[in-house]
Amino acid sequence: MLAFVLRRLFQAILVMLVVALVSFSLFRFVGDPISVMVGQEATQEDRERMRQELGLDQPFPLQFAAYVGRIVQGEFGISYRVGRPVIDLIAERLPATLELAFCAAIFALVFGVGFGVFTALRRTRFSAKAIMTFSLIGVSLPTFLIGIALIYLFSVELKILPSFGRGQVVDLGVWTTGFLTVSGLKSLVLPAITLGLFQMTLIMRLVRSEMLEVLRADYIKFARARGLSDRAVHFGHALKNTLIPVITIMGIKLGSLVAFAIITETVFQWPGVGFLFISSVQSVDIPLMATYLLLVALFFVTINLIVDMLYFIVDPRLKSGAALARH
Amino acid sequence: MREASTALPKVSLRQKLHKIWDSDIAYSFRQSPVTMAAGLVVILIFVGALLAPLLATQDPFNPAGLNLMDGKTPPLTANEFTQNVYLLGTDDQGRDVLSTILYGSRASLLVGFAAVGLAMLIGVTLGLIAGYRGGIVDSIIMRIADIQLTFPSILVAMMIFGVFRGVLPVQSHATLAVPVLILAIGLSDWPQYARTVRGVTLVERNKEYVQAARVIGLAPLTIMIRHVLPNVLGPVLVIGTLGLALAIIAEATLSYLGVGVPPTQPSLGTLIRIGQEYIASGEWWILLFPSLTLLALALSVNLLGDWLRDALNPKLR
Amino acid sequence: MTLSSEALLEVRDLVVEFPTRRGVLRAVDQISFSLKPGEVLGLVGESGAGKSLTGTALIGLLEPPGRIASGTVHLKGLQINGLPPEELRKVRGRRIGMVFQDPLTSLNPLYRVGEQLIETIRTHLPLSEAEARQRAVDLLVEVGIPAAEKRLDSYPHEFSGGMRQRVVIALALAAEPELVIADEPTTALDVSVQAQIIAVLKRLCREKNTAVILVTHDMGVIAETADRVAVMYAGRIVEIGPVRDVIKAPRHPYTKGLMGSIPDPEVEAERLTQIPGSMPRLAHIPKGCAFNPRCSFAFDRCRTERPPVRTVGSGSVACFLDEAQLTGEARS
Amino acid sequence: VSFKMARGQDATTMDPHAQNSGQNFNLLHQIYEPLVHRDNDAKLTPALATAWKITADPTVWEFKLRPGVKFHNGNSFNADDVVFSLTRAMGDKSQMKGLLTSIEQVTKVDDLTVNVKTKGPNPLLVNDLTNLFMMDKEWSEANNVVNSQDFNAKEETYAVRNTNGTGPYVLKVREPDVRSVLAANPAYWGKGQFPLKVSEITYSVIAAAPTRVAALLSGEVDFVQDVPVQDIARIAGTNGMRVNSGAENRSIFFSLNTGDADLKFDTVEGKNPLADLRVRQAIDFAINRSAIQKVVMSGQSTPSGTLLPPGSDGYTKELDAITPYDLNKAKALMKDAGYEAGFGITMHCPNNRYVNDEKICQAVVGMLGQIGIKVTLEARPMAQHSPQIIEGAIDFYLLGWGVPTFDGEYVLKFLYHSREGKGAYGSYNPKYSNAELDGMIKSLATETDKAKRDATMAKALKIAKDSLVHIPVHNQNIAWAMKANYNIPVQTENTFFIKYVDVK
Amino acid sequence: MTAAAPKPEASAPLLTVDGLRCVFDVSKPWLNRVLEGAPKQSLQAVDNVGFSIPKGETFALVGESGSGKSTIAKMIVGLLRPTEGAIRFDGTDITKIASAAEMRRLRRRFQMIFQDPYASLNPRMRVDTIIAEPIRAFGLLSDEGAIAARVAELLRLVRLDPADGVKFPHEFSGGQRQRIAIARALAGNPEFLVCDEPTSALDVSVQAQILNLMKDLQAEFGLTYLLISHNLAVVRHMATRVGVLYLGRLVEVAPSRQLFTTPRHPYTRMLLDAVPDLAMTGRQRQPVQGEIPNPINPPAGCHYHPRCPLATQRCKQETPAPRPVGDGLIACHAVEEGRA
Ligand SMILES: Nc1ncnc2c1ncn2[C@@H]1O[C@H](COP(=O)(O)OP(=O)(O)OP(=O)(O)O)[C@@H](O)[C@H]1O
Ligand SMILES: Nc1ncnc2c1ncn2[C@@H]1O[C@H](COP(=O)(O)OP(=O)(O)OP(=O)(O)O)[C@@H](O)[C@H]1O
Ligand SMILES: [Mg+2]
Ligand SMILES: [Mg+2]
Repeated sequence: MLAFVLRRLFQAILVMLVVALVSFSLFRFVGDPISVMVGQEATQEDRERMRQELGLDQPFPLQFAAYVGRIVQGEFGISYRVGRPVIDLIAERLPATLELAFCAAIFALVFGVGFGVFTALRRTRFSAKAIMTFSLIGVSLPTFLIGIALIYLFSVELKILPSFGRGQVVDLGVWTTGFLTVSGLKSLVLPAITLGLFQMTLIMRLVRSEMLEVLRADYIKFARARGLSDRAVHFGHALKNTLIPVITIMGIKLGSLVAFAIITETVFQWPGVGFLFISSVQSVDIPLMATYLLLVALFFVTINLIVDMLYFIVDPRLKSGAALARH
Repeated sequence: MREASTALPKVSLRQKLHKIWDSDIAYSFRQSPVTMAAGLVVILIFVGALLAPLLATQDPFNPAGLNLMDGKTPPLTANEFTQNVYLLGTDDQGRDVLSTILYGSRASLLVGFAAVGLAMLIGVTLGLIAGYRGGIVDSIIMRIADIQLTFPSILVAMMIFGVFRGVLPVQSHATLAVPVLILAIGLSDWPQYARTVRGVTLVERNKEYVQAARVIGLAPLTIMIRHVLPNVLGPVLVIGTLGLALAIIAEATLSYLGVGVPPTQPSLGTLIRIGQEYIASGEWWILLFPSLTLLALALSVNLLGDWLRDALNPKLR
Repeated sequence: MTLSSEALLEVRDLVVEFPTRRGVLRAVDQISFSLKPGEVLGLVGESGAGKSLTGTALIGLLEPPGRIASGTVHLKGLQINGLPPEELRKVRGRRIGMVFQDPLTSLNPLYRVGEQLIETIRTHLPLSEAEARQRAVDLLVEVGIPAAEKRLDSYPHEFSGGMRQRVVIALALAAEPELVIADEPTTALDVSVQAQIIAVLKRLCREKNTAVILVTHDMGVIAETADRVAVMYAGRIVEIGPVRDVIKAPRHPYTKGLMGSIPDPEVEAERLTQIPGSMPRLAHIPKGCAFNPRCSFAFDRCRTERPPVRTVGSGSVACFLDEAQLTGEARS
Repeated sequence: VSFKMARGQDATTMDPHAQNSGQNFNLLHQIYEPLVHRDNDAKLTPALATAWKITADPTVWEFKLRPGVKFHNGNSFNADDVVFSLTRAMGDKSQMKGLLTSIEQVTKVDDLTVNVKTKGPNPLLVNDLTNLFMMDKEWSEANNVVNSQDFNAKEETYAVRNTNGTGPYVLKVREPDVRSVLAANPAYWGKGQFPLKVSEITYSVIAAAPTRVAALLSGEVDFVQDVPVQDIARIAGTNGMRVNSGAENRSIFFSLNTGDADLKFDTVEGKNPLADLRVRQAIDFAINRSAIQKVVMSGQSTPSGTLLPPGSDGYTKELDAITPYDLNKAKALMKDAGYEAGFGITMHCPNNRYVNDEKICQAVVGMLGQIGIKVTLEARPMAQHSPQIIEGAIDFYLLGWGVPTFDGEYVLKFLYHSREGKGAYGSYNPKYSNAELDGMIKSLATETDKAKRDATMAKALKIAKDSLVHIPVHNQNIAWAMKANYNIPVQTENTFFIKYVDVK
Repeated sequence: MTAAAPKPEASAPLLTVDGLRCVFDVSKPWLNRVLEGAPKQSLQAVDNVGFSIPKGETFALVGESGSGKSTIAKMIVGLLRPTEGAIRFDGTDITKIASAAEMRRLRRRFQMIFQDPYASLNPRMRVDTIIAEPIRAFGLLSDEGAIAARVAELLRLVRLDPADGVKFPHEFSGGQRQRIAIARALAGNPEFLVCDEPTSALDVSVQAQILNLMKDLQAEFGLTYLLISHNLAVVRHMATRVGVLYLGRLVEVAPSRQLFTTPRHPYTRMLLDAVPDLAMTGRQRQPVQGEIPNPINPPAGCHYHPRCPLATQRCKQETPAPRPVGDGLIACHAVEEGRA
């Protein structure tokens, strides 16, 4: 177990290092690193001094090491666009995105798994086929259009849910949350659905096909032959086995939620980091872009780390190292 | 000896066609009205896009051919200034919606196919190598795939656009849009193919027919291409069809985020982006028709992919 | 065959069909047999002859689109085909146990062996958790798993193939069924382990007076274990009878060919008897006797008319050749 | 009552002197106040100054300040603050300094009197002061914001996110690009003079136009300041909604780089096609202004022939004569100029600043295509557009220009005078240079003889118009959409004063 | 064909295997080893195996699953590198061949038939392409017509219709597929065939067909077989000599008849006992005790001692060396000591 965790951790760090390399290259070769640090109006001497201080006259690996060192200490540079430390900008916006991604993930998981199981068990039923086809619409229209359509339906026509923003948020010091107020929770509904719909569809189809596969397995046939009830067979035996291959993929799908939040945040004027990222791309705000990249990677890696642990807990075969190689 | 070779039955084209028609896949296709409808839609859109210059009443790429006064003409209604009538109306720039859809499908299909093609090329090659070689090569390739998975296509595309904006002169932005989209989507989607191909290759590699080929002394490359590759194409095709729909939508999304194809060179995505501004204003046709086209295209491709997945899975038959 | 009152299982004209695009395939074609309590019936025949399907049809686990098209299955007088699913489920496991070929895949890898046992026991018997656990331990002891108490908490992958198959047998016998259907229970195992498994199965069934339908390719296993044997070819039972008779004096030409094909370690023959050709695919079963294209005795009637099953001596056979021809040929 | 409003763009900074931008003033007017302001009817009204006049010395203006005014932090407002604020606005980093170039010195006469001495006579000084906000000297010193924020350098100062004005509302929450919350100032001097019905303002930014409209239609906001023109009819037709519209004091036009010998963004080598007047005329003729008005603007604009909006000093009907759409003439001119085969050029366009800015560009791209000019369109947010204009880095672009002083000089000074530096004369001039015109423009600032000044202005405006350095398209309309229980009339500068808002 | 090849001396065996050893590294990943203090682990799949096969004869290897039969086969055909030992084919040690050209020349002289007729043919290739593959790979024929003719000939050789060449493998039954696999193996004109459980996936009746075919081919072309099987009846029927493997070691090698009539090694006897046979109807067999030990941690001394009724203290400590007994070899202390 420990070795497994360590290896995963090591891989996660490796991923982060590569991402750091990408973001460093952005800094080094696209943006002007000096301007990042001191702002564009600094004098020539300031720049030269800075150049030496930063070791930009040093070989690339050393520079990269220094960059990683700065990142680890939370120094991400200063935004070109607004002139404030990137870390502050992100910290202000992160709670919004994380709460949105969290709700979307829960939505995608609950409905994805639920519908997946349903459509697998009732494969030939009309309702299952209808869900399957309908779910395709979720991946056949761009997210932004679905978002706008939802706004017009639920906000303008039905007037039951807010159309933009986070509603009332509660400031808990380092974290502002929308979970503690009614309007905050209501505001989460539409964006979370919009963001989660795509992943939900994917998870649902994945669960369905895995479940169909598992339902054909010998141990399921044997479980039936033992006279177990349908419930025990479907939810006791089949579902658990289905989830094992599905978990990995779900990790990947959910891990990219933060990145996908860009679109949802634009449509719903959700004050999160994705929104920030859009403006930074438009204004070539390299420090922000680079930091966002790291952030998305970090989120992805963390989710996958958690998923791997989960994997480990669910599948006893892993503990004995029988199937250590996960591919 | 001689007679033996001549005794081999000649298979006529007719028989071949009949065999294809009679095959299980073709049969399951014929058995599913939904799939056939989806196939028809895809073919229609395809032909429409291919023949756009012939079918379209105007070339929306050529600004000289447009008359702004034609703008916002409702479908099948005479324009109040020019008295022109358009089947699906015109957009805010006076472009015939039908023509823009035809041309727009071209851009979308181009991006979709090229991106999926690129992703497939990279993914299948790397997946084959990783699966067949194993060991450290495998580890390296799969770790790279893991890293790539960290970044979904929109993020990669936006990054590339962001960087290009920073380093390249503006004039090139418009011309670069399509290649960058292809590159971005292609680059971010390959791990799926690589993973699948690698998985299948790992299985196939240990099958006895591959060992038999090794005993014969065939070179690894020959074995990979002749023996392993045909066996991985099935699943790859399935991911490919589904990926195609996703790529087309990714293109639309990037247009919405302002980093896609420029509005003067419509793709289905830009058309929808333009149209969504009119969602409440009464000019419904500007949004509706491109959206329906995209929906029909993506839905059909997805349905075909779904069908293919089931049809190629012997266990589901 | 008559419906005998003392029969445990009575199968009458059972037909299993698969509707496909090219017409309906008859995988099991009007087979009939019966089984007395405690009796072991061997079911042999070429791969694809319909042995497994017969087994799964009996316990109502045919996978759609496969279905029992006609015929009846009576268990102690109760017709079990066509029972509502919930009733059928109660028969399964409780009154008919099943053992499949591959012990590797028959057990759910994610649950402990004990969990799977207790779950099965409690589904069918009104026992408390603790009682069920005790019973599970007893069962493992019975099938010869050492340190049963401890092994209860192991996962299937921690067992060897032979041990797993014992667990599977324990599971099949958990609720003391009256009939066990064992579908090639030893094919996936080594020769030495195979002997052990067969021994366990035989011993338990004898002790509990459980009837067994033993599906296998291995005539040796049949010879050693079964009381009677049924030979299937292309979905039909071509011959059924006491095991000694069928092996020593097969009547049906197919049975004869089959017996001749088995290389006998005792005898050193230059060539084996070989049945020319191969078994027809389901979609192309010839008219008349299904075996006729491969049969050296076939005559016109065989090609047009289907031979009925008739009693010959102590067994039954479906062949037009008369008694003298049948036995005479067998002697040569 | 609590008043919720939404706009597509946020103010870029809270520092009142950092940027000369209507966007910012819109919010700042609720918090800070100028000496004199222009009310809903575009009339100059006393704000922090109760009276102003030119003293006997024609170069000295005297301002009488309002007594008893307190800043939000409780400090009282006096002449020191005025001297401080004007000096600050004239500072190096301030982008407001262009409005104050004529000022030589600001002096305190007594606590409530300030004299402003100009370099020459400047009869129009007050017109320049309507968006010039008064800051608290002590507060600025205490918070180290004595100098204005250097906006282009993205300087971050205390004043960027914090305010201390005298205005009717106090900034409570500031989340840039998200929302600002303002509460009524209990100590406001204008209590009793204005309705002041609104007790709290939530100013939300909703960039996506459909979402913004949806927010209004769903009742989540009371007021949307920038309504997409295509949605006006729908909103106006909705029960309980109202749309007020009127001409904005803002002209939309294309600017052409006539100054460079060769252009960076064209396909013509070694030559600048835009330097040729005939090409500019061809472009002028090729633009179908009425089509733009009808189709792109849904009628919400007035085609124009000059950059000076109606109602400003210097405006005449003849000046505003619209160039007729004439393709043949345009083609002939292109042929004359030797560009019968046309040429390629990149047009830069903001996509979030003016009403349908990008669409206007797109329409013009099509129109120019008809005379062989193949235009590549590059649209981007205003935040990137405007610095490049000031830098002179682009050749052919769309711009909008409001005239807060309601005087032609404002247009001439920034858009036609030769470039003299950032924020100063000619800072938005696409490198056009005409010495004669420069002289006339400079003289306008100090000319006190109204008749003479009018004559010079008319001449200068004519020269400017004929130069076609900027090709006018139209004056855009403002449309404000609101719930029907409000009836807020539009203000020509697209700025609105919540203190005037009445609720039904 | 091989008939034309000069007849080698009867005394010179075609294939000689000497001191063959194959060790697999089955350690856990490095990190696990470090953290859990687990040692590096290896699996001796084949341990000091030696035998030789004269031309035209059939040598059979028997043993339970995991005893190393396939590993030996793979080493012989070059799919695996032996850790140690020599494989001499017609006098050349193929483990020492460095040049690819020489390897290729040698390669065509031996071929392999695999166990599973379903997996050993590429499902996407036509049968004639499959059979022609060695011909093309070895460059035996270049003319397409000649290749087609040869393929037809091969198909007829394995009693299939040449017209079947255009079909795909899935259109054939298991027995027919195995024939196709044999045809492919014969396409390279080999002298030596390794048959790794060629019939274990087949039915007895089909098995009889294949075994008869193999015997016919051997008679016709003087082929040499290495037959691998765990089915003793098949081995008895086919082999001239038999080697019995237990956990990677050869415990007994003897002429077929001798082995089946007078098995010496206790394991061989157990194996023979375990075979249920038709004659035993109704008789109660004494099932063997115990199971095959884990090959990663095989018992010390004689691997078989935990299951052996004759085991002594010596068996637990000392590994018995193969000793010639009669016409064969036996590695057993009990036999040596005359206790069995
Ligand atoms: N789902 C199905 N659809 C169509 N045909 C099927 C299906 N399942 C089985 N069959 C056919 O039914 C026949 C009998 O199959 P069954 O599994 O009973 O054979 P078997 O005698 O058990 O063979 P084996 O010894 O290989 O297990 C076979 O020909 C098989 O092809
Ligand atoms: N690539 C490998 N890596 C590690 N261990 C291996 C490998 N290949 C084989 N082994 C091990 O070597 C031993 C011998 O395997 P081999 O396949 O030769 O047995 P076999 O006698 O052919 O068995 P079977 O009858 O099941 O085919 C087994 O314990 C097996 O697990
Ligand atoms: Mg079976
Ligand atoms: Mg093997």
